[in-house]
Amino acid sequence: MKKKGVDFLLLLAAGAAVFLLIAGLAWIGVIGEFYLQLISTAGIYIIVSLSLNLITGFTGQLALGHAGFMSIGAYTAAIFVMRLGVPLLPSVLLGGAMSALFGYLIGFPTLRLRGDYLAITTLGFGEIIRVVLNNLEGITGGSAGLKSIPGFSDTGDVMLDAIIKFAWIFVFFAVTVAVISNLVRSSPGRTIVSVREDEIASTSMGNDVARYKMLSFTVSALFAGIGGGLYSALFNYLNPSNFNFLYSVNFVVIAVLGGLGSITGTVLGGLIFTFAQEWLRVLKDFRLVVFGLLLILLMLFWQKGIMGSKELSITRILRRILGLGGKKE
Amino acid sequence: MFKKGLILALVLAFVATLLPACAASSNEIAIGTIMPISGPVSAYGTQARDASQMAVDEINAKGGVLGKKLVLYVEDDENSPEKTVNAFNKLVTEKKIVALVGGLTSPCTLSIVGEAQKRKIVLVTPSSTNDTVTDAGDYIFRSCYNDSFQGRVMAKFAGENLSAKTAAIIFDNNNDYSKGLKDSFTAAFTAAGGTVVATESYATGDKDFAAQLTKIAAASPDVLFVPDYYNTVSLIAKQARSAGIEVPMLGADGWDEIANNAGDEVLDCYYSNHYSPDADDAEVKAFVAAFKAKYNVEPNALAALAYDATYMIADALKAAGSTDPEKFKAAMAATDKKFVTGQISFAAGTKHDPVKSAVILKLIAGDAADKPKVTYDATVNP
Amino acid sequence: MDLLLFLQQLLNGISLGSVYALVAIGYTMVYGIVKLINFAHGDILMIGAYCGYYAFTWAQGTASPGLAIAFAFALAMGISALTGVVVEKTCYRPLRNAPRINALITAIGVSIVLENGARVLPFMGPNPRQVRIPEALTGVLQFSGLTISKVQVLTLATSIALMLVLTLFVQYTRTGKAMRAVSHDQQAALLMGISVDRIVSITFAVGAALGGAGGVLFAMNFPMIDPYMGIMPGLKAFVAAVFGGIGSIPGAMLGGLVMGVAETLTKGFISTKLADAVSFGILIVILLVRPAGILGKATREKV
Amino acid sequence: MSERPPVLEARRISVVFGGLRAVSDFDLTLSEGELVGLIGPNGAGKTTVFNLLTGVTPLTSGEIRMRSKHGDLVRTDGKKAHAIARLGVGRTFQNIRLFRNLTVLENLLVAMDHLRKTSVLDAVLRTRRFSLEEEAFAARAVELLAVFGLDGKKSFLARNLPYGEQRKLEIARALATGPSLLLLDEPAAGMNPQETQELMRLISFVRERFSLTILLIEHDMSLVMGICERIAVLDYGQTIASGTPEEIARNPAVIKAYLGEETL
Repeated sequence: MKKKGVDFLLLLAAGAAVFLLIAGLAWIGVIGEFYLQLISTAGIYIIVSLSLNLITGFTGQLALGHAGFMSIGAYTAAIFVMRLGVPLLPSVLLGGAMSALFGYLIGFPTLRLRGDYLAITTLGFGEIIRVVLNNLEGITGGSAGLKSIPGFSDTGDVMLDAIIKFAWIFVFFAVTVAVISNLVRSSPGRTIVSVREDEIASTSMGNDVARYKMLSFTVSALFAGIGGGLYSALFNYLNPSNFNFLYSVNFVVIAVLGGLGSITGTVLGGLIFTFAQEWLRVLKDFRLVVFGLLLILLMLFWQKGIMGSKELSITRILRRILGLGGKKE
Repeated sequence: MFKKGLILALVLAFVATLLPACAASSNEIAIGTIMPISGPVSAYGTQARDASQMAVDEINAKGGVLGKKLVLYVEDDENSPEKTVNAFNKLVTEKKIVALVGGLTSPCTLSIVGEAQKRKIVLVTPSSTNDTVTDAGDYIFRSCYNDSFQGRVMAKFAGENLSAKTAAIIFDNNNDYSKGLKDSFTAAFTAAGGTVVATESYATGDKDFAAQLTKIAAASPDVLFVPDYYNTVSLIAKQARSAGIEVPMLGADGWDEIANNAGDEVLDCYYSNHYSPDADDAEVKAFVAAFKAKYNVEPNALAALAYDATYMIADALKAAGSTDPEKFKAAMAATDKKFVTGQISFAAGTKHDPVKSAVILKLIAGDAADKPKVTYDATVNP
Repeated sequence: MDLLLFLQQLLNGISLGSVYALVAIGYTMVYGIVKLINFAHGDILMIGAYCGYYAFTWAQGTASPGLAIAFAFALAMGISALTGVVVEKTCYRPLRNAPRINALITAIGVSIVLENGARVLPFMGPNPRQVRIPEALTGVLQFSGLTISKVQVLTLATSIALMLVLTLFVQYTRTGKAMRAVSHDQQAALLMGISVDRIVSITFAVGAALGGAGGVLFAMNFPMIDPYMGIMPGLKAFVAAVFGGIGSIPGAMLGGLVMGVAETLTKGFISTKLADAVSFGILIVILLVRPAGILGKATREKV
Repeated sequence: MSERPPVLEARRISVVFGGLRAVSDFDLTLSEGELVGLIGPNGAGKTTVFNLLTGVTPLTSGEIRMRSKHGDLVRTDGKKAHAIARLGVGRTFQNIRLFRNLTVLENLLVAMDHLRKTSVLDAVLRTRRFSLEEEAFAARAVELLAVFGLDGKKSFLARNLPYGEQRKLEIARALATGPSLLLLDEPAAGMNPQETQELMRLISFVRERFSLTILLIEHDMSLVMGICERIAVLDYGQTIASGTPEEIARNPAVIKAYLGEETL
């Protein structure tokens, strides 16, 4: 009991330290505003990729339509903010809830499909959502998109605004990590993993596999939707064509790159993915060719991603640094 | 071990990139351009970028601006609004640009106009014709006319010059450019007493239009309006002729380059454009000759517009006498000069949409078989 | 509903569907044998289309149309097959025993490389190119009020011929039988002395060759080609393959036709704006009713 | 024996796979506390019977009744596998189906999840109720592992256990669901005679300790003869004999089925 309390404080302190470090470096001008924006972008990618990892990495159900859930969250949040004047926080949460509702409705009939068939239905739903958003012109602005969506803050100081953006996204990132890691390291979470490991064995142990898949899928859609809501405030602009199939693939790439079934892996994967795209800009026309080649090489020589299904234990590292001991398992 | 080393290297590289780049040196004025250099519409983006670069080179050769060298920083947006936002951020915060030429398509431009206005960066889009682009504020300009003007022009031309009573439209439902033109054409054509007998749509990237064209053929219109880019138009034109639609097709500036990319199926078709490369006009001739000499291709309308946008920025900087945003913006608004794409000025007290004329081009049989060529047909003034 | 209009749209749909079918076969064959969704297959279509473009350009005025077409198909199928085999050997083979999702992402990587590689290659480039098909093939045929273009006739004839040849090949030749054996049970086939590696290579070659042929037909029907042209037809053909029951060759043919007809009829009589949504909606409904596609066999997991 | 109430009654159950009757009119009654063997040559349909009883494979025809927690017999054919498991039916698999990438302890905890009283929200918020329940589950799981001598390896990944221990872990996992009826599918497969003997002693022990009714599939006849009270013999999906071990050993049909197989 005591050890858990200390771990919790350690994690809280570590999170606060990371946040203060980045925000502080930005404030004194060591980290440029652009890179802070990039880190914020990576934060949203990580939130959505973590949600994908829950259904694909932990539950073993390949989903190829997460851009669809993200767009539902993004449009819902933006519409609540712009048309109904609801404050941002409840709007983002409503976006997540709307996405979760859709996840529930879509998951209900489709989750009994297996493997590639599930993958193709999620892809199909992602495309359908996009087409529908494109045609609900009165609400979504159609193909011209929804522009001038209010951001997180408007203080007049661009750097302060950038730090506030980062703060919002960091808090949601921390909550996502906390919820998903608490979930997977609990009794229901282990059952979710057992579905990935062996569905028939799990059902034979008295577990309602369909219910657990639904749980995982709905929670996954919830966080993808929250990621979308944050996206709308970060980019201030939404366009259905942005949330296409290839956009969904990005999240799969991040999850696989980091390691399916690894939360810390996804965090690393999201950062590397976002920054690699920036670094590769120096290659100009050859950028995407090299990006594709890197992807292939990574998959060939690093099949389990950066972390495999292991986790980087932050508390253990901190305990070691602080000399608190606690190697005991 | 290998993995640990790699992770360490990645972390170091990550930290290294966070460090801010050196700010532009004091004897430079930085401007930026955001264009789709890769992705499906890169054919337009690369020419626009090249034209802007050519303008900057020319200006610098003549002594630069305000005694300083003009430097153009290029970012690729892959035609994605999300990438445009990040690219804009990078140019503003890392390169300290004072003005931007871009973006190319309206969604990309729309995604950054709010920020540009907020940060007081003069933004001149060469090609985003969506009407709402300039709503964002007085720092947003364009060197092209907008969709409602262009749609009106073609509707007027169809009714008056071609005596069309009925028209059909086929447009890209995922593309706001195409949709905007569809709307303004429909409004103007109907207002002038015509009837739109069929309006059909498709999705970006579609190749098969047989279903829609079969319906249009059944409605037998006098003209068919096809507001899209040339690669799609060329496919639609071929299939329209196969479906038995023999009436003239009308288009807009997206048709630029159609002559090099289509055959006899587009003969006797008309489209509106920003300039005619073979116009007997000093500015046009000089521009076309220089561009051909430098890049070995004939410049399209977008190149001309990007070239004009770059000159508009340079001229305004000179007129303002400083890079102070307020003065610079005021000088931009006071632009009144003949450029490659014609006389450009902004009416006082309105959104910064230029007052300029459109040319109507006609496709006629060329020297070789199945190789149409473009001729000037008419000029429509606002 | 106007019957003539309906028949015309049906004809349009069948013509489009036959191209989807040809591409879908490539997906289904590869999936049947190595259980990989080969996302790069759409880009094989693009390669085939470019080969067709070069062949037609070369043959312009110099050869008879028949020769030009034969040359186009030979070149496209040859280069495509070669690409397919090279990709299989270098990218997919090392991953045969890896998690399936790795192979899937590798396929996406291959797709990105092929598309953007084509963009930077000087002789392909980013600009769309117009394909000039032989004079003899332009124009339309009219009979009792229905219009069909000569290219559409050629498309139907070629697709049907290729599908027939493939069916005969798979059913009656030694290699074809070995392919079916490997698809059924790779371990058992290995024990029976079948060289699985060789069969997988041949499967990729045949699948890619058909994709390449589909590319030529695509370029003739829709004569504006660019490096990204394979994405949409690839996705749709993939949907068609799943629709028909992935792994089943007759399923892919049927799936392609159903997709083409469904898409065209939706555009013709329901809504052009929602056409793609309707296609995917039909797919999902079919999968919910028949979870393994129309002609797919439900596999029972051994407990 | 008849004074003991039945815990399971299967009446004329059959299943058809693509025209093949894999199990045909199979009858079985298990009384409380019995240890019954189900034997038969390869492919006789033994595992299929297990799958039918546990709801993994739906029946084509027939009826199955099982004793509920209230003591009455309820129809279970048509119920989902997890619902049947919750009635108190634990099982193991012929081809070991552990959760390979979970630890030994977690394998048991998954089997106890359906007994959970706290909600998912408790888990996410780490409430006190949740922690107490997790600790109680873990303690019970460790207790069970100790019975099988696996408590020292509770943090090992299941896939890293040696084969024999994997088989034991499967039984432990089945017991963790809190069953009254245990179905063991060739628990001794792949073990040497000494390990088999040990396992059989263990099975007898847990049967007493947890007051279980056990149905056991075994290929090795001599072994089944040793511990089962009653044996049913299956061939080509049909019961060809049933009775005490002595009766079965003398039954000509059984001898034929087995010898017939061996001469092939």
